[in-house]
Amino acid sequence: MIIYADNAATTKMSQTALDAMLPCFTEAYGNPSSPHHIGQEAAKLLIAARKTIADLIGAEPSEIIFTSGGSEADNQAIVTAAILGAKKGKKHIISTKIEHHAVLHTLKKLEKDGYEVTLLDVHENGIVRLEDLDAAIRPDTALVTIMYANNEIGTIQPIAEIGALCKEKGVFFHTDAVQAAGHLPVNVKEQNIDMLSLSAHKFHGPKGAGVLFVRRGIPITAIIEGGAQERGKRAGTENMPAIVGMAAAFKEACDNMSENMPKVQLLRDKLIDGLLKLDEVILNGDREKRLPGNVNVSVKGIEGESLLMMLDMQGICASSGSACTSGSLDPSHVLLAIGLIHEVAHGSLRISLSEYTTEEEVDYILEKLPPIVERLRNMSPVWKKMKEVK
Amino acid sequence: MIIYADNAATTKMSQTALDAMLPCFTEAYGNPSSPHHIGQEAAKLLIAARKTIADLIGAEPSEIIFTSGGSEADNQAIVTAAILGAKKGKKHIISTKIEHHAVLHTLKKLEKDGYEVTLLDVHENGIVRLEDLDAAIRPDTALVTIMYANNEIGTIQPIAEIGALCKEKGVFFHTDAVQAAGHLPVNVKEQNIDMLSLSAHKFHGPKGAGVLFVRRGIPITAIIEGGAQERGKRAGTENMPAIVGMAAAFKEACDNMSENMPKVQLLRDKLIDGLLKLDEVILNGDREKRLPGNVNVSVKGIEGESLLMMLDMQGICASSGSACTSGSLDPSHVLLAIGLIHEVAHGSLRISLSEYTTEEEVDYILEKLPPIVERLRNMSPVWKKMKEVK
Amino acid sequence: MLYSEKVMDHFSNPRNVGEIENADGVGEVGNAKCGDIMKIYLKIDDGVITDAKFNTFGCGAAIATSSMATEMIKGKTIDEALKLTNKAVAEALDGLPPVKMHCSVLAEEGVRTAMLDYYTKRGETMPEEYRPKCDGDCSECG
Amino acid sequence: MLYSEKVMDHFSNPRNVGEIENADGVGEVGNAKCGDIMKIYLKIDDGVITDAKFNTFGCGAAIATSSMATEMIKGKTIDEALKLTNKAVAEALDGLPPVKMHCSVLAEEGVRTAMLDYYTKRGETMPEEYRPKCDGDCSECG
Ligand SMILES: Cc1ncc(COP(=O)(O)O)c(C=O)c1O
Ligand SMILES: Cc1ncc(COP(=O)(O)O)c(C=O)c1O
Repeated sequence: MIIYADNAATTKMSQTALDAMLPCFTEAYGNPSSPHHIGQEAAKLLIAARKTIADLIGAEPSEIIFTSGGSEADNQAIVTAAILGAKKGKKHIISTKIEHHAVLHTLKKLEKDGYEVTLLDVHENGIVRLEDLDAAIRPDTALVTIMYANNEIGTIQPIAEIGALCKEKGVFFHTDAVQAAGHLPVNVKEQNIDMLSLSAHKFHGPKGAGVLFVRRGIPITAIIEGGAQERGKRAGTENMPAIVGMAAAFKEACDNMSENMPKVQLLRDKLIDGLLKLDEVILNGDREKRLPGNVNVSVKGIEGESLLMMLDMQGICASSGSACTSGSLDPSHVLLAIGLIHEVAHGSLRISLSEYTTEEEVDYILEKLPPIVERLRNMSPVWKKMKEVK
Repeated sequence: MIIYADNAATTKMSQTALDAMLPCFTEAYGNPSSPHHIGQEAAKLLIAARKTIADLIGAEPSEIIFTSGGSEADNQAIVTAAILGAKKGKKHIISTKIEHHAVLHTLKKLEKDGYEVTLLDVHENGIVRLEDLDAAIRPDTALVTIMYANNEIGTIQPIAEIGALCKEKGVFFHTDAVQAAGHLPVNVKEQNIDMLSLSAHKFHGPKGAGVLFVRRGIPITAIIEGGAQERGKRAGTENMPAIVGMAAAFKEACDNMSENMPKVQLLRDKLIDGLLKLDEVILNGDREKRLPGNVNVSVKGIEGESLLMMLDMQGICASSGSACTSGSLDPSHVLLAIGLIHEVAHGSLRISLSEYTTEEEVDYILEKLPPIVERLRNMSPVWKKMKEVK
Repeated sequence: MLYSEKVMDHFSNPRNVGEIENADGVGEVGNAKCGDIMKIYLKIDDGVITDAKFNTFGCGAAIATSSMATEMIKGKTIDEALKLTNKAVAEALDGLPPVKMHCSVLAEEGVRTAMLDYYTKRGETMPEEYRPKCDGDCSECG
Repeated sequence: MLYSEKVMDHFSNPRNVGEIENADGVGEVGNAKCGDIMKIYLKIDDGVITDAKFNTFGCGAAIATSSMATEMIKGKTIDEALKLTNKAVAEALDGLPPVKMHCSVLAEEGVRTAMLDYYTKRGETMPEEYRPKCDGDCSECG
């Protein structure tokens, strides 16, 4: 049995999305900038994809910029706000300690350029304190960027409240909705979001396509210069197949959200309940305000990678911390930010489900995991010390 | 009959490339950063694609960075050299007047940041004068960026000579090989190229993937920050299907280059000869040092878009100037740089062939074009004035 | 670009292409630098435009708007024809892409310039408000 | 990551897991902060390592290198065992990914630390060149 339970890292393409993409390779393969009919066929698909996505998040088509993915969208949103802010002498940016590296590293670059960055602490469950945000906003604050839902621990932030606060204070609000889009409702108007990033491959769309929503009237800075694509705000021949596939996948995900997500959540809760029955296993993140598919636990006394490898040998694909940070030696900054000690952070296990996950698969995980944990603990000096102390 | 003759704008996917991509959607859909076997399957494909491409241009796999396309690669190459140069007090960059906007607009941005840019003139055939380049290089020159082959007029630059000169002078040399890759031989060692950009969709690969080659030892600046993908030099989940498709398409193109390109060139020459038989039609670019698939003529007395539209109604998809600049009112900067007056530049027609083009198609174009030209000239006050004057 | 069907129809079968010998009014607008030149010929009898023809060097929209504008003024009185606006031409074509709206301005200006020629030839003065404003620099209406 | 088959074998079927009661030498290296701790137990008779066991908290490479290192020193004389290098362990595993090379260093240091314990228990001094150098800060060998 092969169980793909790493949907926060990336998802399997939906058949609907793939079917939508294929004609872009073989028939409507034109460049949408070309005036002839093969190009214009592509242009029509591009317009339709833009409208589909705009409609699904409560935006206008002209507010949608297609990017190569979530990272690019995050980079561009932050650079846009930073440059706008600087023009008005505002060089302070607020974010949180649990953002994705696409946000954190962009902020670090800006710090080198003389911007000041405040990274808010979060509660133990990973939720930002609104009063902290309120206190942090200054007259020279150019941007608040806070993710909609966290990629590691699944915690969902009070986005509408944050949006309302930012609006009240007259500060731009960007949210990295890469993990939320397609899984949680997004409405940029109701939630007072000025800029938003999403990435297709997190909701069964293709890799290589993302969206940056920017509210009309905010002058956008291009980070890739060249042709006049995307109204001059993002140069490069449009990745038509991926854009069309993204729109199809996003529509499918949003249309079926109210039906699918409660089901995913039930599986998630069954899995969490089962895991918490094990000795010295703790849940990371909030029990309720949590992405429907996210399970993240720390299994004390063992290290995550070895746990993953043993799970993998049983056909279970999961993750320990963010997929993007694997290969690094440091434990996840998110787990440290919610107060875990290094040792416990190293023992984290993220199992991320999707609408493709079955109950049988959850049962299989719950069956295979305990003996693996036992085996690893049996060879762990850390576990032995823990048990001696107790 | 539908004839796609706009291959400089984008190409139809090769079946080989598509076949290589498909498993990335449905089976090896993992994130190559994920340590489990589905992720590692993707990681293996990524390693293989990198090696394939490196081998084909005479580079090392570690010198290859995957980007979202040619524009991003151009931007990153230039920014990298600019930042490196600035560290050594070198803020002068040399390029040409006929570069793609991905280069020109990036240079314009740098000018605003205090860099000095010299844009070399070109001969009437579009070729750079080596002595001009030699004279332009200064002690504070940080970069020479000259395209391998032009996207509009197809002119091929003496890249190896330019590379040798830059090496001798100790200046970094970047070439935008977007139009050349897959059509002309590339060897970064022999041609002394320090940085090179290419884009998959110009050689029957997928849209949304490109390569930036950077010689080992040159510290690269990321323009998209975030995860540790591409050794931290280009963040964002890798666009696996497109990368794998690009490698397959590039291998196919390079492996068959010596067989295909002479055939394409024969068709090109037949088409050029046929077009030049028409009254007041001139060839733009060099007759010999020209991309195998590129035909670019100016049909005096008529305007390009209307010509394109009439051709399109006959099923012939061509272009007038760069696809990227359509929608703008100005005639192509390339045509102006080779000395055309506006009026003649507006009447340019680019017909770009590929290995998929047949002789039958060329014959069809030669049959359909003359009556269209006549019809448009018959309603053109410009043409009438021209004829009166004569 | 995405032209409407009407534009495509007027582009592929342009009405009124040609010249009028001894026309009562001739107007040429635009310039080759910008890629659009329209030359409009009018035949005017008893204050009514009995014929209109054009020659155009330009893009699809330029040809279609020339065709539509000449169609729209044929059979109209001078007063009616003077009131032809670029918007009306664009609307009659079911709209134009934003980057092509200047072509409809060119058509309006072409008609007015031909009218100016008519007034001038007759030694009359054209009503101020309908005089052509285009100075041939198309970047203004782009 | 792409571990070799040898690494996968030693990870999934680690040799010599466990503890040795009244071991002649015990060494613990690494720290939980870095995510790797190895504890090596040695039984030494007449200058020959007759048994070696380990307990490891760590990644796949940490477990595999522990397993391989203990395998490699079993049956060896003290002198031979002291000469075990991290490179030899990594090579015996058909290589390790660059980011995991520090695990092989940990294994080498683990053996040497257990040896140091053996020397110390016997009131002897360990040859200077083989003394463990690891200060537990794994960022050094990362
Ligand atoms: C010479 C040249 N450079 C750069 C580009 C940009 O490539 P892409 O559209 O793939 O970003 C193109 C094509 O549009 C090109 O022809
Ligand atoms: C919260 C979050 N933001 C941004 C990204 C970056 O998206 P992408 O990898 O598509 O660039 C990811 C995923 O890796 C993510 O989970």
